[in-house]
Amino acid sequence: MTQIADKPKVEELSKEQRIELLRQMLLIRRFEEKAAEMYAKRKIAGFLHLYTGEEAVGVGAIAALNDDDHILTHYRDHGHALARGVEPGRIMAELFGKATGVSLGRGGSMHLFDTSRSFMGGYAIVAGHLPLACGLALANMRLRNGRIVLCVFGDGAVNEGEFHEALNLASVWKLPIIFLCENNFFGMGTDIRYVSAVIEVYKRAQAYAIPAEQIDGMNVLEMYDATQRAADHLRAGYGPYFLEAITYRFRGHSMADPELYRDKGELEEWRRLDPITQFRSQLETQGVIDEPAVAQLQSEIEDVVNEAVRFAEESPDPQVESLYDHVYWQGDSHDA
Amino acid sequence: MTQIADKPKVEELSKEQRIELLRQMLLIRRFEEKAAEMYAKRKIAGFLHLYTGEEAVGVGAIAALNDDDHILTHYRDHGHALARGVEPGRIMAELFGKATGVSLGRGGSMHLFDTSRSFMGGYAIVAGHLPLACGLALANMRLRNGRIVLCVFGDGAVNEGEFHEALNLASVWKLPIIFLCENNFFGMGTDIRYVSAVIEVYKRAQAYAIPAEQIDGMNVLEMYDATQRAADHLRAGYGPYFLEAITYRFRGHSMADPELYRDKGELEEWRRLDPITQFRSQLETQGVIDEPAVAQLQSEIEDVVNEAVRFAEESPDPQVESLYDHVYWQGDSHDA
Amino acid sequence: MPELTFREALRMSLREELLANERVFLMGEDIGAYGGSYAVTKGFQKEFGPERVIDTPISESVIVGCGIGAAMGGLRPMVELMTINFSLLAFDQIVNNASKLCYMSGGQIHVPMVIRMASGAGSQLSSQHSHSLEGWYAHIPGIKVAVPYTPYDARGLLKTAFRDDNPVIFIEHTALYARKGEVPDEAFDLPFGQAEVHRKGKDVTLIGYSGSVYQCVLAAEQLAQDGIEAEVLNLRTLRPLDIDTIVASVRKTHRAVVVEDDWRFGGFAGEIATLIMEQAFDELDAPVARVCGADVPMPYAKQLEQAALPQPSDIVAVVRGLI
Amino acid sequence: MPELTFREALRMSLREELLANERVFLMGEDIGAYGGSYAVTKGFQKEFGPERVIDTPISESVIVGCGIGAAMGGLRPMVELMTINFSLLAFDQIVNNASKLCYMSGGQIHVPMVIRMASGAGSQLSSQHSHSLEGWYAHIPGIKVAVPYTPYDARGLLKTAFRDDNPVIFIEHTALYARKGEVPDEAFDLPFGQAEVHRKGKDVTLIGYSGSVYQCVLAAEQLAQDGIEAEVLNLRTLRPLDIDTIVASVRKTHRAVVVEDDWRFGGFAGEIATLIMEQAFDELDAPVARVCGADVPMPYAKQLEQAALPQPSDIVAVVRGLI
Ligand SMILES: Cc1ncc(C[n+]2csc(CCOP(=O)(O)OP(=O)(O)O)c2C)c(N)n1
Ligand SMILES: Cc1ncc(C[n+]2csc(CCOP(=O)(O)OP(=O)(O)O)c2C)c(N)n1
Ligand SMILES: [Mg+2]
Ligand SMILES: [Mg+2]
Repeated sequence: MTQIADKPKVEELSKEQRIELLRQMLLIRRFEEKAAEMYAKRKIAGFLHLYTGEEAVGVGAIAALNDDDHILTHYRDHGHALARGVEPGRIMAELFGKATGVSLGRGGSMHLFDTSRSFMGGYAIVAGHLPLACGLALANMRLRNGRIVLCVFGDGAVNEGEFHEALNLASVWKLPIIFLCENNFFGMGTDIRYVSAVIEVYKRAQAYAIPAEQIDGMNVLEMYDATQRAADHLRAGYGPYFLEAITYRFRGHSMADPELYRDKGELEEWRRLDPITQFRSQLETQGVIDEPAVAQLQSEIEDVVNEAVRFAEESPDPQVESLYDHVYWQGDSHDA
Repeated sequence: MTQIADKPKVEELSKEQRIELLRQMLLIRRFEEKAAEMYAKRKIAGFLHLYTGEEAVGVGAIAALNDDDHILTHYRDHGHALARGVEPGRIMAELFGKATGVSLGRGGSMHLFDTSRSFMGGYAIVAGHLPLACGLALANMRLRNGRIVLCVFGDGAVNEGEFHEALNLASVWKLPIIFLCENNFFGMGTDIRYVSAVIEVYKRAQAYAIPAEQIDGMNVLEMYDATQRAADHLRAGYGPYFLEAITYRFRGHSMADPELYRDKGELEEWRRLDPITQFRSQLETQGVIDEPAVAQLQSEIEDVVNEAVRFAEESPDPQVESLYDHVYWQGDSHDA
Repeated sequence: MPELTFREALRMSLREELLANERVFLMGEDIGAYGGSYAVTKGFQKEFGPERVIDTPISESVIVGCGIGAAMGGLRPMVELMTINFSLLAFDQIVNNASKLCYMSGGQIHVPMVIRMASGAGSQLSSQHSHSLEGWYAHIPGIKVAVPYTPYDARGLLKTAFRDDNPVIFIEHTALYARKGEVPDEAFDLPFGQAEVHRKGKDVTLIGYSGSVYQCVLAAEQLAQDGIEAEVLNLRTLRPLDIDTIVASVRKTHRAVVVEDDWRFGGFAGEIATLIMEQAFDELDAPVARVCGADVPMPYAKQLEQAALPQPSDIVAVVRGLI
Repeated sequence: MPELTFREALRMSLREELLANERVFLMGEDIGAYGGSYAVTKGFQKEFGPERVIDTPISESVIVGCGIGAAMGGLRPMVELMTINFSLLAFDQIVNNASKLCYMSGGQIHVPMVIRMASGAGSQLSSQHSHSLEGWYAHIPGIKVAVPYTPYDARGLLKTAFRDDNPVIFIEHTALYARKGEVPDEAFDLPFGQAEVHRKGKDVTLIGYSGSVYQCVLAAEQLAQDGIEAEVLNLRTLRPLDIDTIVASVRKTHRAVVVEDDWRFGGFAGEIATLIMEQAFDELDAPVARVCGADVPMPYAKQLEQAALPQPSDIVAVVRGLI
């Protein structure tokens, strides 16, 4: 995938770069539709949490980072992995539990890892990865490698003790972390209003003296812009930054979700704000892209996704003999 | 001990009531000096955390409550127990590890319990009792018994995840809890400035939409007044209230503390603000009490403390046969 | 007797408790509007209202701690921790408060609460969501641990848990929720500390609890085909543990296999094996064997996960080795 | 060889690592200005600066999680958790992240970190401050657990912990810090998974680790007076566990007693006893015995606490029963 070079200001994004943002969102949308299909066919098992509706958040944020900046996210991680450029085939293979998966079939949907792309993983214990972000940022600071950390989590994670401990530590030690909260108003089936004392999540950052903003998570360019602002703040050595992206998930929490807790009306409201349709028509009205070009993009994506499925299908299962591999580290030591 | 009746406004506190506040502070001071003496004599073992210098906080706060309001506190709990009227003899016996101790010698200094006085215990896991306060308050709400909860902890507890989880829950459920933070600027040997993103602790309550104030913890009447304000807020059904009492401990963290981390100068500064001398001279200038009366008070206290030691000394050790008693509940069930 | 699923049996007992005792309330993540991640409390919030069936923030430590406090304050909370995996975040509250308050207060305080949690692996949820750590809870003095296998167990043990005045960890293996079995309509208590002889036999004793009893049953059926009569024990509770029933069976069979989903090394199966050795050493014709989960974080891939879990075939092979 | 205390031996190894590898850093509560609650890191912050020896907030979960992340990011953190009691608040980070990252990332990530914690009871700290839970850590695949007894062990095992590329839980029994023993000045590694035959004997094998080795030694001395020669094993690490040395000793003595401070029921002693049964059943003249802590929250009163802890006299009595 073409990486966006030297991160221009949002208003200076080239035609190609803006089209690339659209392409990434379309890829994520299509990839997950296919994954859902494969889940129905029992090719994929376990939990499968789709990012559908929230694509602009991850795509906009990650596009504003350098390729070697670290990313840590939650179990709803397909979108972030694809936006970072992790190979679709190896992600699909992971969902299929194949030996060729990014995590060798050991992790599954919730635990995508690709350290070669500084994609440091999807985590399934709510807020459990926030402390890890502190450590990665501390290491980057000490090693003076200029890398920053993007740590993505949901509105439900905000009430966990680890959220509190991590934000306090990050602030005290001025750790270069962007805390990105994907506020889709629900933690599983629980409405944020019933469980959060302060529902404007970004305001919680005040308690840690961390600068914070609320952004329209359905707008990919706003996400890009805000994330760049945050990244500049970090790179200038001012410590962490907090972003609350307002978004909505168009599907259930996971494939198992009966969705008894929210009314379809609300869902329809949000569907009108679909980040892909919004951005697409924006680009069309700006004459950046037209009908046929979009069709072209979509057919390319169709090929990528089908190729990913084929690769996953044809890949070998992990060998049962490998069960005990990687319980302990087998590689080289990283110090010295 | 004479309980302060029907909690008048601070300016309406009678002569006797103000003298009682002084008496309680003097008792705590003397009781702990004696405990330190007994510790040196190895009559007391384990950890012993003295409240010396902070007496006004517990005495003022607890005097403003009703006798059946619940109190939960940390391991630095002698002062709170004495202020609540727990028998000095049974506290000393607990420190001695005797069968007549308030916790039958099983708890020691850090775990004083006297449920007959709604003194629900001292806890030794930092912030570990804050969640319990939520539950007690929830029970009080459901049982509509009008009782509120005072939950006391230190500035160091503020960075624990449980602090965050408890304050959020208390706010969302409007639980009648006074969160009283005894800010003595140090968690063991660690200066709050090095570990807390926001050192004005009361400001952290904003993140949970809990009203909060900072009070002079060396001034017993201010403590009384603020706590009464908080209690009124709770009893009116408005939910939790947060108090930050600025105070200082005149002794080490525990008897073991080498105190390498703070300079004596700072300590001397604070000693000038000794809550007992302050209040005493205030009462003297107001003519509420005079030299001989204070001497009288002190000799009475001397007797109480000596009697406590005698009781502890002469009390029997717990029987080794009782080792397995109370691992599981032996009493009646409280429902039905 | 009517046939009910394990889930329905739990629901029946929970409803009865909610109806019978207004001091009983349920709290946990997604137990209300969502209906419970395993649908055990589905519809309860509508029926009993949000004060009796409370949705909580995702804050495991305060959920459990709040339950403890509520129990101290005179209520009888039932806390659902969704799964045992998340209970690790509430571990300090369980170990340092729930289990110790009665003792360290010199018997002044008691904590009558039930903590329910789903446990077990087998549906490819990967390593962070596939723990079977009930053995850890069984290690804690002051705690009781119930591990129902049948719907009948689920109904009776849950009732007993609500009668108990101590903190009870109530384990529900996710593979069991949909399994059916006979359950009487009328309420009944199943005493803690009494194992069930689930299947009679004379040649070997297979000891399981919660989900692993099923592996024992399947193995026993296979063994029966070669004329080996295995006795299958369903422990029902780990703490208190009914060692007498175990030893009585071993005196008869002289051979025992303990089956457990949890990691083998340092797991609870070792406690059972050791107790048998301590109390029936001379009765043993062979060392007590263990068939347990592999000592690896649970992998996602189906073949790997199945290889990591105790299988009936593993039990059969081990039994053959003993006889 | 010079005599050093256990504490001094730890300090020597820690200083060497800080000097030798700039990627090594220490973090924990009160390890800097205060000097460490057990004075192990006293003076280090002055010597190495606040970037190498970092005081943290009282936030166990993020302390450990931050250590894990720092290890992922290329550093080699040594996290001090003050005591094992507080490690329960970081339990999720250890179980769900530290131990699993290598596996669930398919071998992409490793977590080279040392987590030090004081453990054990005996100084009347009451129930919340008197745990000996190293057996729980030993149960977790992906983790290693070092349990030094002598100052020599402390020095050598800590060096090895810093050589290891996996998370190592390093247990320091508080009763040992002031004990002295011979320790070479020059650096050396003590391999994990190799127990020490601390005292030779032929009549019975006494198996201990960390503080409990001392109880075994005292018991062995008493037994020697009645002509019973006890062999004392010092395990040094629980995971990996050197079962070969244990079995070799039992083949010689035909009797074994496992001694552990932790609660007996469901404790690690059961694992050792079971492994001996599994691997040396026919060598045993008597069931493997356990002398462990009483199954109670630790009481404060001295007599009660001593009654709750394994005593040499208990070991002696048990051995007499075996012979
Ligand atoms: C510690 C913990 N508690 C509970 C769960 C179960 N759980 C999985 S996702 C989820 C909701 C999280 O909501 P949010 O953080 O808003 O993320 P979203 O799914 O909305 O993207 C819950 C409760 C978990 N995985 N980890
Ligand atoms: C969870 C936990 N971590 C660490 C400790 C060790 N410890 C005991 S007291 C203390 C300092 C607490 O300071 P603060 O809350 O300010 O109370 P203070 O002693 O100043 O009154 C620490 C770190 C503990 N008891 N519990
Ligand atoms: Mg959400
Ligand atoms: Mg303090």
